[in-house]
Amino acid sequence: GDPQTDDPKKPATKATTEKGTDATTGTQAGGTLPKGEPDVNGDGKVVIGVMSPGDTKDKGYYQSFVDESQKYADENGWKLTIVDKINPAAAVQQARNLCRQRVDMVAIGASELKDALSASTEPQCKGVTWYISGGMGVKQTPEFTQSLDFINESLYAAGYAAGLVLKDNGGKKAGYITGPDLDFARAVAKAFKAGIKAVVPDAELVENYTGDFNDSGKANEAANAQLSQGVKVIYPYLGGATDSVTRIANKKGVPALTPGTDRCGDASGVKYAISVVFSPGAYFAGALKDFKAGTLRMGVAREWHLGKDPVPYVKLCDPKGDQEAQLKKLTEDIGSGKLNVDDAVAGKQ
Amino acid sequence: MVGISKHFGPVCACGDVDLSVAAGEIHGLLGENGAGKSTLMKVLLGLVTPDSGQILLRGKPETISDPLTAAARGIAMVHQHFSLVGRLTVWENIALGDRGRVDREHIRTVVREVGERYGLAVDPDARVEDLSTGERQRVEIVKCLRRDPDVLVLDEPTSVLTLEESRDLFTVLRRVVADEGKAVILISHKLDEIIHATDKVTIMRQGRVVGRRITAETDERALAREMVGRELSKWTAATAVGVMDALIEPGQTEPASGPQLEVAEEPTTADEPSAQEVSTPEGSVAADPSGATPSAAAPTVTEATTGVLLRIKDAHAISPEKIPLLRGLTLELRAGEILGIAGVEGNGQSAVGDLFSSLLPLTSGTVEVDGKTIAAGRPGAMHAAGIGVIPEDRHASGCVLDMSVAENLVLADLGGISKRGLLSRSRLNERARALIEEFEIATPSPDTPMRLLSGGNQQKVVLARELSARPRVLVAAQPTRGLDIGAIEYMTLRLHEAAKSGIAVLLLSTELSEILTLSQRIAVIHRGTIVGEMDRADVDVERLGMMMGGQTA
Amino acid sequence: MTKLLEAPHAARPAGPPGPAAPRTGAPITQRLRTPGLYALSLSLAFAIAGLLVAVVGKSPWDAAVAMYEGSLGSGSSIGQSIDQAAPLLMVAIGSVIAARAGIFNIGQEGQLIIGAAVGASVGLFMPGPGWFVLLMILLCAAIGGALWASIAAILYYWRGVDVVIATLLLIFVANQVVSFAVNRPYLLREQAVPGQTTASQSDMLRESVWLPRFGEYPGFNIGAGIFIAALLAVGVYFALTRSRWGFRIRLLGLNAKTAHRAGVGAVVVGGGALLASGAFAGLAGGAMLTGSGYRIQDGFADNVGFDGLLVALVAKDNPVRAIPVALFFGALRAGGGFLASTGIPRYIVAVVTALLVLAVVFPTAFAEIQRRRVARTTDA
Amino acid sequence: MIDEASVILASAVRLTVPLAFAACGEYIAERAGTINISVEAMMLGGAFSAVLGATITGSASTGLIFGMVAGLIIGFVHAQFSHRLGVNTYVVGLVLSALILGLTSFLLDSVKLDTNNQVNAVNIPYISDIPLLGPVLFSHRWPVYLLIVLIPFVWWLVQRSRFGLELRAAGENPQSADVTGIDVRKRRRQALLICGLLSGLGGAYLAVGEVGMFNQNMTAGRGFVVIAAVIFGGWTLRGTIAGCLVFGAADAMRLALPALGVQLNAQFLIAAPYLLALLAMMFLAKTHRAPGALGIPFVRGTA
Ligand SMILES: Nc1ncnc2c1ncn2[C@@H]1O[C@H](COP(=O)(O)OP(=O)(O)OP(=O)(O)O)[C@@H](O)[C@H]1O
Ligand SMILES: Nc1ncnc2c1ncn2[C@@H]1O[C@H](COP(=O)(O)OP(=O)(O)OP(=O)(O)O)[C@@H](O)[C@H]1O
Ligand SMILES: [Mg+2]
Ligand SMILES: [Mg+2]
Repeated sequence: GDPQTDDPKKPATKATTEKGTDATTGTQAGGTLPKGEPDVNGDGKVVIGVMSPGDTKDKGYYQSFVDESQKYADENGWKLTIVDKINPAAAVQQARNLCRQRVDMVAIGASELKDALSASTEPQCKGVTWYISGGMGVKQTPEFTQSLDFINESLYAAGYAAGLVLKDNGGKKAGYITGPDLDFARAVAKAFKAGIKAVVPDAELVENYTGDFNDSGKANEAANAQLSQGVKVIYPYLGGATDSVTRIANKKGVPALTPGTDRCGDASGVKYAISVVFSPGAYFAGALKDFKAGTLRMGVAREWHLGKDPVPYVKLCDPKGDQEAQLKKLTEDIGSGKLNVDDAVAGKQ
Repeated sequence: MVGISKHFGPVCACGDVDLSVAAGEIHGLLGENGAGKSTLMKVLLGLVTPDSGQILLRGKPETISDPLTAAARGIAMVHQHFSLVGRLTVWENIALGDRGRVDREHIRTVVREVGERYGLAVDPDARVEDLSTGERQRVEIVKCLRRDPDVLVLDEPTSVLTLEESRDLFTVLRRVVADEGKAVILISHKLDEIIHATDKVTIMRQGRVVGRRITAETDERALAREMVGRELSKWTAATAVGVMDALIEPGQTEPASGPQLEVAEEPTTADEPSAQEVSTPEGSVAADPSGATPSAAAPTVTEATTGVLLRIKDAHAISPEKIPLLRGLTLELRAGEILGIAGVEGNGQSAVGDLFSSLLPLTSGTVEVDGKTIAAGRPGAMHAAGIGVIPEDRHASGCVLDMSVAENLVLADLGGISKRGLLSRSRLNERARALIEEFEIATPSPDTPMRLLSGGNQQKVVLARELSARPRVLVAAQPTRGLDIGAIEYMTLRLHEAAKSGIAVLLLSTELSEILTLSQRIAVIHRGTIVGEMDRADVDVERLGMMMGGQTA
Repeated sequence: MTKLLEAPHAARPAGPPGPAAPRTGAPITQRLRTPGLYALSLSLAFAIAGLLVAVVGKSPWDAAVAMYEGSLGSGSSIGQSIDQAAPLLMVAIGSVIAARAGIFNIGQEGQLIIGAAVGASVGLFMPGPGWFVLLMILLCAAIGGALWASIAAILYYWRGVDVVIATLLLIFVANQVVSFAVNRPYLLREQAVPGQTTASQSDMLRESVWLPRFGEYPGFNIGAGIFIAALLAVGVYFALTRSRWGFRIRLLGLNAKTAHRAGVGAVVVGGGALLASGAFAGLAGGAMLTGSGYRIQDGFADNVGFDGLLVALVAKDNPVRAIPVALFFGALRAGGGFLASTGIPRYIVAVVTALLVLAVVFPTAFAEIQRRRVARTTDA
Repeated sequence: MIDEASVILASAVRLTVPLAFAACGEYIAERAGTINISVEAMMLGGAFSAVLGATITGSASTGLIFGMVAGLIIGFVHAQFSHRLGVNTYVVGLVLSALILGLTSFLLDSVKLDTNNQVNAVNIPYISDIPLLGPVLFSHRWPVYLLIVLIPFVWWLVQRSRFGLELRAAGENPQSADVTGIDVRKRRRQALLICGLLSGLGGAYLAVGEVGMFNQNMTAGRGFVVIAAVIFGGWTLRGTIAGCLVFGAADAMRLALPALGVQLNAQFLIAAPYLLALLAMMFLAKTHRAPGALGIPFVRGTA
């Protein structure tokens, strides 16, 4: 019983999609409402199993997922079981294990682990609510809910902010450092670059793929090379190596962007100039709120749009002049649909 | 050394051995293979801890726990198997046994000095792997002498040397003893060496001292008798202990009619070609004036001698390290004859053995059996062509110590004992039992691991396997090395029988006496090629020795 | 080449006949010593693991219970352990074949992932009835593994490049080869939903080519992989001990020169053994592909290659003995996954496994050392 | 142009240094006859312990010592298992790699480590200002200069000292070495200890030298690159260090090239060191001979 057993090459049939504007609303059409949320299995306690493919202490993407849910769970006296660094090949089994721990919800932190959803129809996972931080071709089925954000929106805006910074410091080059050379990482770069070019049309983006999110030694060298080549804004789109790259950038006075979280007021000793928040934790928090209220529906995808929803957003930590206003305008244009980001990224403007 | 005992499991290598050596003498230590000579010396060097006994140096008891202590006490040894590291240079090898800082300049000077003093010139900066065997031994000796030892032990130093090199060595030893008052212990089981080179001799047998003699007051026969423990037929003694003179001047001390092989049960051995030849050399020569066809005296062989069965033509081969092993070796072998290939170790005999074991491919030249060319080096090709081999080192390539005796008996011929790819246990055992009986192999059962058999019985297993495959050619490389007298006799007998039954036998040996005892024709190998050939009857040891040393006199 | 553990014949003192040590009549204390050592070293391993769990503030007892729950505690756990054991056993069988031939293949991890990648291509692109395609997936996975191992074989027999080093380095190359393939849309990469990006993985195989599963789902249920693996283990055991091929492999492994004389070519028989071990690793990859993940991605091998090698080691190169050992390792892996789902960092499992392997090899090695020492002194 | 070259070269030096420390160790281990595949474990353990040490003591330099000790301990365990108990050395290496990866990842989750604690950079006065050479060679964190002393020392140790002589004898021809009175297994154990020490230092340098923090599996396969470097260098120290430089420079190049406007295939580049080592072995196998007894366990009396 797998949800994706029909021809996998066929594009997903569009699931019921909620075009919500308010993250806190609990009233929505479509989907099914599991009985008894949040304690769906009725054992008197609420247990949430969180699955993450990456290190949940990466100070970035994966950590935000856990941090938000931890906060929420602590507030409500729920129990959180975190399983991180899961090999995608072991995702289903891990999900089954969680079901056997009698969790009320299985929350999947990233779409790499989407195969885990196939356990949702299995008897031992009966009644469990499922949540996945979506994207990357997760096909909607009635068994789970997903949150969707759109790389192009947040990364285009991130690029735009970076462009503003570039314009200010007179630079013509931006740097982007990430780990493995993945389709996803390339898409990020493309949107980021388009955003920069919207402000500084003749700017260049230097893309580095070190091969490993955590190999800070190599990421540092990539940063050194970029900085020496006159890169004036740098985007460490990394896991464990993020901070060490930013530290190097700090030393050269080159502004850096965050991969997913708001670290404008960060006290950890590294300074970010732009927070790009597309944090899966924020989307998850929305879902948890609904879950607590008993209104989280399965079978629907909740979309998160820049400019429409509180997250994602892009924030300049130390805005100068009219930078903030410009960024705000862009955000609004994207939110209102005035600017079609997908076309902008594809160069169809 | 007083009351030294050492057991290896059930084997008593040394039992209550006393040995005393005085300064200024060359002391021979004589004994058969496995008599315990090396073990005794290893005790002296601290390489083997004795079960009991004491070592006294200048009357004082000493505990020698390792070679470094031994060196500090003035004892040094040239090992039977070299202890050099090939990829290190000469000076590094010489520094290896020392302690303390490595002083290259000092060692190099010392090497030169020692070399000059004793006439042992070696280049201290040469890599040992590039040196010849003789040079390597020089390095070993320099390595010992540079520490100015009081006692120098040499374990069978001449087995790898040419006659001339041996003589040079003994000259050096004389100088060491005479000029510097050192003591030298010379281990050997070659009687003539002992007679020529030593002042005193201690004879060991089966781990015990059986005699002490002043060399000048004894002779080879007496020594041989003591060493072997019984009165031997001359020929057996000669094979076993290497008295060449006896083989060259036959009939003086031994009644010509005496049986050659004491254990020979079959009367046919009396007609054996080599015996015939040696005991009546004139007759042999007379019967075969051409000299080209050997052993015409043996009637059983004559018909078989007509056709050449095995032929090697202009064979060239190199080692994996690109060192030439064979350089244009040409050889012919007829059915029913025994051809002995004499030569000093390191001159290509092992290569010939390897060639017939399919272990060595040729760079040029051919090997033919019955006119058919065989792909040298291809696994099992030689075996398939009907060439049986008793390899030089049976542990390395003759048998598999961790397989059972039965399995060792069928290694190459699985066909007869298997059906559709599956082995049949019952057939395997049946076959093994038959061979064990036929070849009188002493083993508790066919399932006994080969490892547990004695050396002689291991060799019998190899022989049984090779002969049971009904080969047309049998190559025997050092077939009696490391065997006791009984086994040697058995082996000799079997080889003769094999030749008589029409098998062409090629004997490879570094022991001239073995060659002289067994062969009907003798070829000399030097630096990978045959430098001369002669009929057994025409043998002149001087000439043979010179040929082995490379002179084509 | 070296054998697993150390070559048993090399362990005995050399020199001609005579058993090295008196085996009979060993005092009872000595015979009890090895089991005692096992108990001691295993409990030490568990104690260290427990300590580590306590360090992170979790209860070692709960962890132990979770390990039990996840591996043996219920029908489905047992099934899970058995499923995990199947590819381990396949890898181990291959390792045994190579080791018996005197070859140490250490690159199963790479051969496995290459096998799986080949299998995935077949499964995704070959038309035909499910059972047939499944067979072809397994077959081609084995061939893929063998081909990958053949690189090391060629390097060894042609240029003398050490097998251990070559197979080791080829693991890293294999990982990149597969990474390349699953990142290229024209090769194995997943078909993208328009407007969305994809992970570095292949599409999922269609259900008709999955390995059949037996049993009732939430309870005890297992995939067909273990049956294939166990059958192969028994078959290889008989082939090694009873067939001419096995005899030749053994001969080659024990004495290559004698083998050569007897017509056993190192290239054919030894190279064949290396290829066979690659094939078994590849087959393990195919079984993992069709048995659980149904698609291939970066990190697919998940240490199964290395763990399988260790199974062979602990089973002392005996394919039948490898069955229980593989089940034990499978239980560890299954229990470990379950343990992780209780929130204890999953790395503890890797630590426990490693400690257990050391605990298992220690007593035999130690006994061997003792035996040798005793042999030296009693000889004396 | 000069600037670019000097940036790439300086980066190459930084990427080479951790490899070079460990490679000196691996070189010694292999010359003594052990193919030590637990270098990765030694480096990773060294990296973790260094950061742990730096966190505890507050001094990154003390962290280096912690790293070396960790490497030493791993080397000790390896040596005891493979050259005393006689367990197959590859198996020990594999197990140790798994153990240390697991242990460091596990402990990382439960210990709070400093995330910004680096040893000091030392710009050697005057000469660090020389164009090109200055920034490439004389503007690094201080352990880099340690390497400049270490390499000749290792060379001397192996090629000229008594210990090295005995070590090489143990790796080339253990039987002869044994007869000469050298304790072969002991020398091999000692070589593994040194290897552990130096590999631990290499990992420690990576962590508290270059990066200033520890991430899970941060050595990311460098240990295997080190093994490749020794092979690539044909078991000579020169060649080994050259191998490290080649691999370090190749990495520096590939990381710098995008900034210069060139993009190469990532997977191929990551596989490159391993492919290079394989090619080196293939083509240089005849001239570059491995130590005679490399990878062969020593058992007395088996000649
Ligand atoms: N390490 C050992 N283990 C077991 N048995 C041994 C060992 N070393 C020697 N022996 C046995 O002890 C006996 C004496 O051996 P030793 O080497 O001293 O003889 P040898 O007189 O030097 O013979 P050769 O002339 O062949 O060199 C032999 O039977 C031999 O097999
Ligand atoms: N770090 C160094 N410092 C000084 N000289 C060196 C160094 N490395 C190599 N050499 C020189 O190179 C020569 C060869 O050294 P290397 O370490 O490469 O030898 P090797 O090839 O490993 O040794 P072997 O010849 O025993 O195999 C030495 O004699 C020395 O002159
Ligand atoms: Mg509940
Ligand atoms: Mg001897």
